[in-house]
Amino acid sequence: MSNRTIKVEALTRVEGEGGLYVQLDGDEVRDVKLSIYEPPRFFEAFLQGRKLEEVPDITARICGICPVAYQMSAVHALEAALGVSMTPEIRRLRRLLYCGEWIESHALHMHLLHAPDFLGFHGVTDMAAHFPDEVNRGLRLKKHGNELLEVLGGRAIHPINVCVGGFYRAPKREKLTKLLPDFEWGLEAAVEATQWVATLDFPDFSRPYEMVALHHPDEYAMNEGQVASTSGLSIDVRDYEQHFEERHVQHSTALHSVRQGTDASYHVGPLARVNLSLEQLSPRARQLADELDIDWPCWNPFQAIVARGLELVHAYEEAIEIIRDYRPIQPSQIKYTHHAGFGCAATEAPRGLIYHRYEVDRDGKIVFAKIVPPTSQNQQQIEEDLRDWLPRVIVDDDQQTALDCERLIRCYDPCISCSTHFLRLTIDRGEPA
Amino acid sequence: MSAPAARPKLAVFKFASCDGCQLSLLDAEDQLLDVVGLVDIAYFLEATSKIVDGPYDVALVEGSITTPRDEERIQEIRRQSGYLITIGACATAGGIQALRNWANLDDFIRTVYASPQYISSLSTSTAIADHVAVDFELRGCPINQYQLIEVIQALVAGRKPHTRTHSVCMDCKQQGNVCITVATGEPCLGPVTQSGCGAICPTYNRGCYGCYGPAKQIHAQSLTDHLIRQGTAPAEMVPLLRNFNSGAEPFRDESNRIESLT
Amino acid sequence: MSLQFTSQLPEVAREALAGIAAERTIAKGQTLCREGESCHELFLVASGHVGLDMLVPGRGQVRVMTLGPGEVLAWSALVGNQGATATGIALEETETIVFPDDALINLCQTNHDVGYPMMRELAKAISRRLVTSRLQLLDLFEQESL
Amino acid sequence: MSTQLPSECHMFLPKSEFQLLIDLLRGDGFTVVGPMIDQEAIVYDEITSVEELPLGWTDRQEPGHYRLQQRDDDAYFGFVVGPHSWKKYLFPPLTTVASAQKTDSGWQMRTPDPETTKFAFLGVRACELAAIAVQDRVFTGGPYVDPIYSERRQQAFIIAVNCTEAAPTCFCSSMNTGPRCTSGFDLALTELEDGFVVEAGSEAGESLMSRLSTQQVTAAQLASAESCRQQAVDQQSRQLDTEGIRDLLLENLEHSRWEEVGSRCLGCTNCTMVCPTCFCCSVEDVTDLAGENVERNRHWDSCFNLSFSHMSHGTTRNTITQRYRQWLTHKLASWHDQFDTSGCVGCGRCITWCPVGIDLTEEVAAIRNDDCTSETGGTA
Amino acid sequence: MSTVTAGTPATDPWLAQTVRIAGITDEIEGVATYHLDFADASAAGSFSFRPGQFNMLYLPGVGEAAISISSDPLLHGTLDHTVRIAGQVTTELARAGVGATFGLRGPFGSSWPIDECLEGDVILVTGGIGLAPLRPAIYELLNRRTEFGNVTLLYGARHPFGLLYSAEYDDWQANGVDVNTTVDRASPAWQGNVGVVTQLLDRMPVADPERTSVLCCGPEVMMWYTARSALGRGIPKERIWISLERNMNCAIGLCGHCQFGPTFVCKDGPVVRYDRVSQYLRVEGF
Repeated sequence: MSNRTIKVEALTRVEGEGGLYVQLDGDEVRDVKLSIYEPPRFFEAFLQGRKLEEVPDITARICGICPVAYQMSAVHALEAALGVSMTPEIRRLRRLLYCGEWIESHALHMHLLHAPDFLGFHGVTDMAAHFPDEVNRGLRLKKHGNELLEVLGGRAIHPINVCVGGFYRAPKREKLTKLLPDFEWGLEAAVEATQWVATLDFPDFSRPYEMVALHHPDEYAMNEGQVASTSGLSIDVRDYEQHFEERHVQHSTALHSVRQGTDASYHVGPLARVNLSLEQLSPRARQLADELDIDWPCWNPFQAIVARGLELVHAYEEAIEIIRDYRPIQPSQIKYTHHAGFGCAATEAPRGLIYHRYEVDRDGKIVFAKIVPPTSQNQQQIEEDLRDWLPRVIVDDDQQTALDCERLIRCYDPCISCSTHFLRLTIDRGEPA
Repeated sequence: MSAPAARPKLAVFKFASCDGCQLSLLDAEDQLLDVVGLVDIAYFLEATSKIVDGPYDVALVEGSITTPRDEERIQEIRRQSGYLITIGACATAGGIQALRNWANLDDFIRTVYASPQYISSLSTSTAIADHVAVDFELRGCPINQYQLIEVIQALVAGRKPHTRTHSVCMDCKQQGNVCITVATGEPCLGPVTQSGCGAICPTYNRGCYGCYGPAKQIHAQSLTDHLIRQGTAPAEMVPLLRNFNSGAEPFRDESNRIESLT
Repeated sequence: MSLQFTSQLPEVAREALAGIAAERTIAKGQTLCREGESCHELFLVASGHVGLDMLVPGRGQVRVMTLGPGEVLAWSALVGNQGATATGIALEETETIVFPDDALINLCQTNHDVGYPMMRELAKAISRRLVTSRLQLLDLFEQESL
Repeated sequence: MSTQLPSECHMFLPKSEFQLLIDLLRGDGFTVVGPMIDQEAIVYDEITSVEELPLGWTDRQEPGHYRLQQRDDDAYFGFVVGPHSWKKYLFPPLTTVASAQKTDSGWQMRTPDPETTKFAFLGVRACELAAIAVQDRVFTGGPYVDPIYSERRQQAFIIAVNCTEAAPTCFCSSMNTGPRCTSGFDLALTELEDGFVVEAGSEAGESLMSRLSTQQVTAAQLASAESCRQQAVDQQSRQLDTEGIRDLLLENLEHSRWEEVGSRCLGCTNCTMVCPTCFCCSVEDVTDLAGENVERNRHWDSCFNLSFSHMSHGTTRNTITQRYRQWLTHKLASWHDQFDTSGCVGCGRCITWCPVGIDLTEEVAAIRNDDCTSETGGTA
Repeated sequence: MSTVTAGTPATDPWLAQTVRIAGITDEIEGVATYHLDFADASAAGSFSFRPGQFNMLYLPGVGEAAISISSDPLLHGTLDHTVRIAGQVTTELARAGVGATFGLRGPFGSSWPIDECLEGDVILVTGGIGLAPLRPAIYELLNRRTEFGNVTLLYGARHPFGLLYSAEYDDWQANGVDVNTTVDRASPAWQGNVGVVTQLLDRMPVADPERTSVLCCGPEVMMWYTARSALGRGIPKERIWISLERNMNCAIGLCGHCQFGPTFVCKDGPVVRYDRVSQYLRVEGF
């Protein structure tokens, strides 16, 4: 059994479709490829010539799981291009919308997509029979996120209320305050959920990551902040492309983000955020972080599920606070005039930092668009993790080995649908390179 | 009224898409466990790593056909599936990525990719029904989870799913909304767009952008002619009709017609 | 007796026609005309029923219509004899009024006071037959049988 | 029409005392519904204060066009009619008419609990009073009474307001429904600069009027009210010739105009949704996933929908042209056979709110101008 | 019909009563007769109908279908509906077995004008499933046989095995209804008439057309041509009655679906006098 190839034809419990192959020579890892066979959809290309007002609606369609992340990055980048600044009220409402997406996405991933790995299930369908309370809690929390998205965004998937300049219509106060009883319950349930995931059986696997996330001195960064890293980087988002590049790497069919001028991978996502902004977590989440048996900063990717839990608590706590203080805002949309310009923005999608850059012409049409989603940034990191991880999990049973690899991949909650528009790939499913 | 005893074997397949439509099933939080109890989920990568080989009684197909490989894959899925339902605008009309149908694919590839030779893609993005026979189409970008549940319920009960085909306007007015086009002049595709979304855009003070595709029997030209007479530039009408359902025939033809006028 | 066909004819025409007509009782099962063969008489059914059958290879004789009182058959005798288009069989003892073709054609050609009304009534009868055939074609109860 | 009513029937309500009207109604347990500005239009919604009324606003209406505009005075009711009508309260867009539960002994059928909300409508125009009267006939005048409409209607208190202006889309004079409010109200107001001339139309109205801080009306106020009302008459420019209209339409069912308007009509249902008399609806079942708890929900429907005339073996009205013809001939012609009245009250909503500005008065005129029965006397 | 007021199950027009399938008779392919009992015995006692009327059969969760009553109005113990599988409700009904319960609202609509046929001849012309709404009329004519002149049934079907209630023809014939059948498509064994049903009307003797009534039920085209034939035989237009079919949703004239010009088919019909609707019958899509 010296030379063998382990293939995962289709990664499951991730968003979008991808596969994995691993080539081994004895116990030595020869090749690891996270292969993504999502077909390209050319978003940056067909955005050219569209009105900038359409961008939040169109980019939302890159990903049905985290459309808000695309909308938020797009509107901020376009507002930067137009020189529009937001009122504090609109800014808070946007954070509230993002809280909805974090709650929905984190609850989904923690309970339905990732927990089955630790508990030995295929998915929610079989897990529900043994952990009905946990599954039902996950579903309820997820629903809260969706309800918030519906009130504020019109619908949970591809919300329609986000626009350049703010919102098409500010929600009525009663519609938001109606959510409060559920959210108060949800906050407690989120705390319980986090305590629960913290007790899962984590492999002892820490990695010397450079973790990258937005950081803001006054708040837990979502829509704004410096791009910071655990290695001491702290730059304005306008300088993002001077520090990070998308690169074609020999062994992969996919484009990987690496630190500019090096081959170094980096890690984005909830673990990066918590590590960089632990002190900005909401009081309840901050306290919980201390109570858990985890030393922060944490370098174990499997414990990203706990970081998600903390962010879930944070999102609930912040949402409740914003809703309590909410008064309908007027105007809900800041007026602007079209002029030529360019702007960029980064926000924190549930899966990590997402970067958009646009150039617009004087008629408000898109001249150039660049979108870097979180999963592309994590891709090289995932492959490097797997190289390290594989020697520990290689067993004779290929299926078991593959399963263990998948578990690691799922720590990143990869969103492959998002990644595709930038991937260069040839479809070569199942044939080892 | 007894439903057929056996639980239909359900598979969920994905082509070029954003995953949002299959997420709609997971978004049916209150009914999810009941729904999965009604069917035997045999293939649903987003939700479970359990994979059961075909044939399948029911296939839900998300996404459009954009690669040579997917052209073949959908044929195989058709062979494996008893009842094939397409879900969402990508699967029913080619999706937003069907904008390539009006462009030069090579230009598109070069815009996005530094090494175009690696890209294997068709010059068009087309609906599933352009390739294989489809038994039922569920519209929307994204689909409505309640309609999806109705479809599953109907299949379990062995009846034809019931989704309504009237215009967005009827839902809009029943919610007490004021017609945005009449009251503000903003173009709205509501009169020619199929119901299903709950008229959310007009409810949130903006014109409908047609994400449920054309309603049955529409006179798109009457609407566009009127909007153009009222001051909307033809150049603005084209992208309005050409977004998430640009490949749906009435929208496609009307956008082509207006484009030829400009 | 009052038959739909003759009741519309003027008295003069009826009398003239009576001069060339004969009553004939057709026994059950007897053939009045045969598909493809020349027929030299026009029949008007007075009572009883006549089946019109057509030969369909593989299916045999197929009954396409049943005629009853007031209906004519074998009109090819009057409009030019190309051979009967169906076989007419008496389904029971059937009373008919029979017109020999040469006498009938001669009468109609020489006496337009008879010929025109006669042809008009024949046209009406053919029109009725056409309508019923169309209704048959429409297959109105098709959706009712699964 | 301009007959002077005896002045003792009328009182004068100063605007300073106007709020009391709402307070009294609310005190009597009514949910007061009135006009207010929302979504760039004057709509009907619950109000608690006169402050919420569209003070100083008016509407500008044309076929397919509506805009709010500031007035140069402080009139509360200085507008015509908006996209909403009172039918949404009496004949709600969505209601449960029955329910069914599966039990061990089979299906149990239930009726919904009676409606307990009592509505007071503030600002009902003459054409809207007529529309309510039309729907009264539809829902309560035949062999079957709709319990939902009937309950809501019996509890409703109606405060009419006389129009003092007309929109270019109004044609109530043609339909003999306005602009003067003559019956069907509990109270009727005519707005003057500093108050309202109030008239009671029922005992309930009289009783409420007696509790208002009203003053004796002066002859000058009465004259002024009359001239305001006359202004609405004089301003009305649109007309619908109703002479023989039933036969005109029903005898011209194959008129080429139907195809012409059918090609413009979007089939979008907007005209039927805004129409204050359109009553088409559908009942559909909504069930839980197990199918054991079922609600029969009635929602507004429209003859413009393809599915509306659907039968198991086919659809009766298969084209938009046929559906437009159905709507117009029903509204203006066969309604007379069915309910002994026209279905149209001349409010003009279907003209204003048609997204492509189709105008029924123009369609009728086109058919009348080219009445095919008058030329050929029938079809071949 | 007297005004019905809201409140009790018996008077709320929206409220269905629960019925139970007491028996099912398979008639022809795709058609079965459901014999129904009321779950509430008092409802059974107060239920009566006139021939030609229909009920709304309500399958909770599926919907309602208007189905004419096909049993003898005098036999209060039985309530029969002959149902053809066509839409969702009837498909679902076909899956229900004896003992299943569902809902029923009715009876609704107008009835055959039996009393207007007194002493004259009656011709019933029908096709296919159209015999079901006429069967109660046949029963009533038989029950009161002496009050009428000749009673003739002219019945057409697509093919011989599409003839409904064929087991009863002998009985009807023996009791004074002249039963004449015809089929559009003959089978080899078929000895009867071939051709459309209007042909039977064209050639049957009509002794006293002025006092002859025609009751017709079938596809609209068939009824139109039947009326043409009847008029051709001298039968007055006021004596021709047809039964219309439209999309009936509420059955009480409140929903608008079933309109046919001025007629609400659910409450002014389904049985209507021909001359009152004839001008609209051949208007496409009306």
